[in-house]
Amino acid sequence: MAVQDATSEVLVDTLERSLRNRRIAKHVGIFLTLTLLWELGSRMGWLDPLFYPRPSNIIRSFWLIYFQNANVWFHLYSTISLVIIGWVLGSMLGIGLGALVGFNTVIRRFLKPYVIVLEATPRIAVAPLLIAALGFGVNSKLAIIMLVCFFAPFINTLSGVINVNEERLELFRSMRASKTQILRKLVLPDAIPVIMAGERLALTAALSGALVAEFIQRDKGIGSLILVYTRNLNMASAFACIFTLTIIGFLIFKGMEKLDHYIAYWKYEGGRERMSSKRKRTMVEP
Amino acid sequence: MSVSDQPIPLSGRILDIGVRFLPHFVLFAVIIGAWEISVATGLITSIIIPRPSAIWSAIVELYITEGTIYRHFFITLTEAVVGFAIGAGVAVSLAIASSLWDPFRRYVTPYAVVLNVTPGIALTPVIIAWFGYGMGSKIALAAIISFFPIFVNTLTGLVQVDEDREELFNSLGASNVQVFRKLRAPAALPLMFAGFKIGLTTALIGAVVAEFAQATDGVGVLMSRFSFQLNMAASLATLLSMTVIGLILFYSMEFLDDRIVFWRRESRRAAASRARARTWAAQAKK
Amino acid sequence: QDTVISVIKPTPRSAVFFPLVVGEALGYFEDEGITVNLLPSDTSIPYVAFIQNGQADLAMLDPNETINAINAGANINTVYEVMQNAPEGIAVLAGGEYTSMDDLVGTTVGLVSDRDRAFLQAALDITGHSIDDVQTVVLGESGPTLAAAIRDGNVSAISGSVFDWAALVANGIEIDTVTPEELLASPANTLAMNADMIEEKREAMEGFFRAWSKGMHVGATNPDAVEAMLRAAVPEEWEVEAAGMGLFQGVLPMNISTTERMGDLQADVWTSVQPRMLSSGAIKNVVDVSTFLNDTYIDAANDFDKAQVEAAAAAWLEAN
Amino acid sequence: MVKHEQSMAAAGDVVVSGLNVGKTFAAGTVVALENANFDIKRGSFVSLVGPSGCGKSTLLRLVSGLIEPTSGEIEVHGTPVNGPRADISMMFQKATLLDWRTSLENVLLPTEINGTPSKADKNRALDLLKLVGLEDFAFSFPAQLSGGMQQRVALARLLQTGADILLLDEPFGALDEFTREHLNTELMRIVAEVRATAIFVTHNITEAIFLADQVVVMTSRPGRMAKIINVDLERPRPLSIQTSVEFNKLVEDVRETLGAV
Amino acid sequence: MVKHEQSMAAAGDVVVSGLNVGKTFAAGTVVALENANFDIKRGSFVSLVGPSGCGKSTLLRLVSGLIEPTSGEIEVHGTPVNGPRADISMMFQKATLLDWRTSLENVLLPTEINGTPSKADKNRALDLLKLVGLEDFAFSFPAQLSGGMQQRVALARLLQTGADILLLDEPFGALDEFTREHLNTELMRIVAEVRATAIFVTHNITEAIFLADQVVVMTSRPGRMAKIINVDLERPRPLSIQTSVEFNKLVEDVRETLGAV
Ligand SMILES: Nc1ncnc2c1ncn2[C@@H]1O[C@H](COP(=O)(O)OP(=O)(O)OP(=O)(O)O)[C@@H](O)[C@H]1O
Ligand SMILES: Nc1ncnc2c1ncn2[C@@H]1O[C@H](COP(=O)(O)OP(=O)(O)OP(=O)(O)O)[C@@H](O)[C@H]1O
Ligand SMILES: [Mg+2]
Ligand SMILES: [Mg+2]
Repeated sequence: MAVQDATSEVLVDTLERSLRNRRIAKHVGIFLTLTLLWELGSRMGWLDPLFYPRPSNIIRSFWLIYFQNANVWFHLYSTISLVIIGWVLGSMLGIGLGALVGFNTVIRRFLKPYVIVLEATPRIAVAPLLIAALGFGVNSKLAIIMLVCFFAPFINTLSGVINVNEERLELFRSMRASKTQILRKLVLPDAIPVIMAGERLALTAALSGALVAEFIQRDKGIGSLILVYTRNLNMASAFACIFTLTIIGFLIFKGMEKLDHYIAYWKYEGGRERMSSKRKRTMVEP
Repeated sequence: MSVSDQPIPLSGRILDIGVRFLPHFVLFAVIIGAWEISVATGLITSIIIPRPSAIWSAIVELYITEGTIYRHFFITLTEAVVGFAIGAGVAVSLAIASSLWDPFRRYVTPYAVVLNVTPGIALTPVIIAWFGYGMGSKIALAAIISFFPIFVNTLTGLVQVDEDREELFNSLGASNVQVFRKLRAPAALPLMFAGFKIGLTTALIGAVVAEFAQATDGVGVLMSRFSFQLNMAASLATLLSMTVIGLILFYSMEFLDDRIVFWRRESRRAAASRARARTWAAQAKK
Repeated sequence: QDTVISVIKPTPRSAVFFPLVVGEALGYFEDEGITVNLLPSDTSIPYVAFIQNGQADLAMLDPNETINAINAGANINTVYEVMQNAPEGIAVLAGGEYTSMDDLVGTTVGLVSDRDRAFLQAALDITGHSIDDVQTVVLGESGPTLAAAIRDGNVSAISGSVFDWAALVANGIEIDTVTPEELLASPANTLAMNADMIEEKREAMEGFFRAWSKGMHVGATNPDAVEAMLRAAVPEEWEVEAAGMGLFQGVLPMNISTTERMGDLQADVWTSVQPRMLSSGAIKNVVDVSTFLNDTYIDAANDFDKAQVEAAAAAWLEAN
Repeated sequence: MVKHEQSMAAAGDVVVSGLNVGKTFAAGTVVALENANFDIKRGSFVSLVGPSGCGKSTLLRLVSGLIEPTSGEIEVHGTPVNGPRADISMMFQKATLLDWRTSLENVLLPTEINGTPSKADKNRALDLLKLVGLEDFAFSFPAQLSGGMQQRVALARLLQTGADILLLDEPFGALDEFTREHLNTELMRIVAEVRATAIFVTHNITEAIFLADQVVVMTSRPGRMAKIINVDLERPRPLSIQTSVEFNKLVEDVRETLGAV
Repeated sequence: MVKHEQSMAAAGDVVVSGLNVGKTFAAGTVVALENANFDIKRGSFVSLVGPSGCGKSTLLRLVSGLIEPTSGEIEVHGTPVNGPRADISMMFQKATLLDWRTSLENVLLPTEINGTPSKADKNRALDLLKLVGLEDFAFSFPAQLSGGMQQRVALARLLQTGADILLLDEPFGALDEFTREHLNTELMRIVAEVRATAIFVTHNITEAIFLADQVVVMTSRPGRMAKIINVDLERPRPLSIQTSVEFNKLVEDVRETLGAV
């Protein structure tokens, strides 16, 4: 039942292989050629400049919005802080609810139909409703972000708790462990990797949620800036904003990977070695 | 790592369902009752949460007496399905090409990853600019954001085949085409369908979000209109139609998954087993 | 401690409503002890609800919305007219085959948003047609979509507003308007507030509108200063020089009152537009304008030394 | 061992005893174990051998108190079993280590569950890891160990409980033949060293005889104790004993019982 | 069997032979197999026994043509091996059946890979399923079969290829002891019936001897053939032969070789 990020090892593996030393030059070459063709196409009038801004203009826009006018920072700050706060709150809610439901079979049974309905509804679509109901401001934006990002941690925590290994459970019971000990020493640590997978999805969803919220509540944020630019037919700057989001998305991806290495250390060779020597030190010193 | 989710079984005899769901109905009735009373007594403002009875009359009006929802319903459904079909078609073709041809995979991967880390939602204004005001832009956004999970899952399924099975095929002297047709393709089906299910959900989100941004018809724009008129009851009734679309899409895919990837579930296996025995008997008679 | 005035309106700070930017640049809002909290929102948000439940102090409404809200029993007053002529209009490609409303019959007309349908309907009514004589399609606010639709002839005309075609013009798409004269004389983007708050918020509101009016006055007397202020405050509109300029020139006259008192409420115009709105179905009932037009702040809003404002603007331009 | 056949233990010596023990599952439709009677002497090593599904695991789980018998009664140290107890400890076919804990921390788990481990507990855990030959891997995580090493950690954890009755359910069944043979030899040495009573489940006849003082042969449908065979081979036993004539007689005996019933 | 020790086959009888065969992996850093010389007679059953990593699977894969030797040469039926060939067929520890095919369709896979199966092919597949005792499960899917039954299907598939040289890499290693013993007996019967030459890899000494005409004992680091032991026990062999004195002598011999080197 758990949901997982759609970034497969196969892809990451291929990516790493394709970005290896000599190959990266080839990739950059291809990329530059494509960009140049685009630029040329635009200059020669093959590409409609209304829709396809020139790469050179996009670069200029980057310069403008980041340095010359420096107007993007304010919006970036707004979006990112909102995403992080909403993500933390939403996933706390999700994990808490998931654990609660996971442990209580009665609640679980009664909640199931609602979960199915919630799962089938495009949750992001509730955004206009929430803004209308909760009014303008940070609250309704946060509510949207929480709504879109609570689900993955919820489902994954739930499945982590439910799918606890039978044999390990038997081991704990044979050692006469209490319910809280089983929860603390077995169920929660065991569920961490799958919860982390949910968290990664949640953070990505949070960014999308923030954007939709900003499309509707246009006071600030990258989403609203993109709208201003497209409205003004300034596609180059709209693209600069979108590429900014690509970078943020990439940072989220990498950041969550790091976090996973740190929290679910036992899944990774490097993490195991790090913790192994760390525990040795703490054991030997005192 | 790849995407997966387990199907929710939808079987059971009518009587059985009646008995099993009775407590659920009771609980549902209690919740609705409490809700109605708290709105009626002013405990909750009806602007934020309308009365269940108001929602019910909105449902009756939209779905039965006026029937206005259906046009929008089918438009959104079409957008999601066509978008999904295009996204899935491109994703599966690219995944097949990538699995067969390693250099291709290396050159496609970086772009697929870039597309993945960019929040698809952010492209909404640009997509509308590019594909215009008709259904095209909704379909395009649906296709773009459903592309990645399908691509990744299919590629993973095609590439990560069991090594022992691969060795078996090699030892039998199978050609590449045979390995693909008889091993890789069927082995990839379960993951591919898991990707399809996620892709369908995201396609619906894409269609609805694009409708929020701009549309003449569709449940997304209908919902915006209702919430603009502060008609929260009708707005929620429209949201319900999105849930229905979501459920229709999910269970249709579930149905296909169940028949095509029949070997995962006992009941389907037994049916397939009987069918093949019959075919054999028929052929033997000839 | 400044008083916060929250205003819900469709756009963030922009040339479109430059008096706000000017007032802020010259510190007039500050002088009045006011901080403006802008709540730019998609038009799918029910603005009226926001002033009713206190989320916003002022809401920028169309006449349609205003009358509909009054009809729905909302307890609101319209207190200031930001624009006294409709920025709305119906645009066609300059030098193209469509040159009047009559030409549009039987064609597809683009709407920038749902709200523009009422305006198109009124325009068709006045010229002796009906909304059923044309096909409509919502184009959305995306500049390229609008541009391509009209340039490529997918729509014969676009029903939208000055701001929408400023960007088109800047991108080399020349347009003409075929808007019936009668429709131009219409209040637009008026500010409304909760009627119960009129006295309670008097001081702050008077200050707010005074600062706004001062901004308007700078626009009337020193457009160069306004332009410079806009370049500094909303650089994103000026990244493409021609677009910025086009927009500014388009909206400059819209933001300058034609009445004696700036921002004054034109009761006769409100009365005269209603039958048309009624016949086109945009509103359900005609409303007596005295029930919601409330000019109690207008005198205070105009109570300032114009020469001083002109001097301040000139000084600002000098300094920056 | 099996009461109705031969009673060979004085009352004082018996640490585990069962009287007419039966267990059914699925509301009585599956009879996992029927009418089992047994006495196990202090310090003895008992092997349970029998085909899949004959109730070996069920018997072990009954003794450990993880499940309750449907009929009959089990006594340990003279008191009826009614739940997991401190003087009994169990080990499974899979190592069931916790991936996020080092070997040492895994071994310390039973102690942690009874309270905060003291310095002495930690030293004992380290000693046990030495006993199973893993002193160099105290700070390694399970994923860094081979299957055989993981089972050694599980064995150390079993001993850390301090229980004097050890229940082993095919502990090395998932390992390859040579590793298994090696670990069996170690197990024999360690169990003797800590003077524990052991009940050992296996499918492997040779292994069952090699380790045990008594071999209980079980048959299935319904699960029953078919025969108890005393293994009177001197200890310590070298591996080569497996090719001796006496040993092979015992093998024949067990095989016959399995085939016959 | 091992040339430099004893040459026991006339040239005409030899179906598989290796001369100084060596294989390294990881650019020569891992020596999987060193200097292997062997001749295998038509119709003989050869067991390869040795610890994990001694190169048993590597040797099998070399013979099957799945990998190429780093040095030396392998000949089958007098021609050098350079790729998978029709007269050799291989079976693995896992059944590696295709989940989406019935038993019958799985058995037909090798035929399909060579072309469209004819009516006769299908009947042959059914016969083979009968031979392995699965005639009632021809239309069952792998998930509906037990582990042992899955291996039987794999065995039928192996025979369906029509190859007369069968390579078996721990084919029943993942099954429990009793099932394994049973399948070994069947395997012996079937291989004799189809008159195939078999090379059988196992960790289990008893099993290796029980099945084989010759047991090749391998040792590791680097992988080498340490000794070849002829098993001169009469056939058919009942299970009870395992407790006989001659048999246990052979066990001792193998164990010594494994321990000594
Ligand atoms: N929880 C349970 N519910 C229902 N039936 C059970 C349960 N546990 C065991 N059984 C049944 O009881 C019988 C004995 O099972 P048990 O696990 O004790 O066998 P075993 O001898 O340990 O087999 P194996 O050698 O395969 O481990 C089997 O038929 C099994 O299916
Ligand atoms: N593809 C490979 N790449 C690198 N090393 C390999 C490869 N295949 C095998 N080896 C190495 O070659 C040696 C022999 O491996 P092989 O699989 O033949 O052993 P084995 O006797 O079959 O062991 P087991 O009993 O565990 O199956 C081992 O050290 C192994 O690590
Ligand atoms: Mg068992
Ligand atoms: Mg091997």
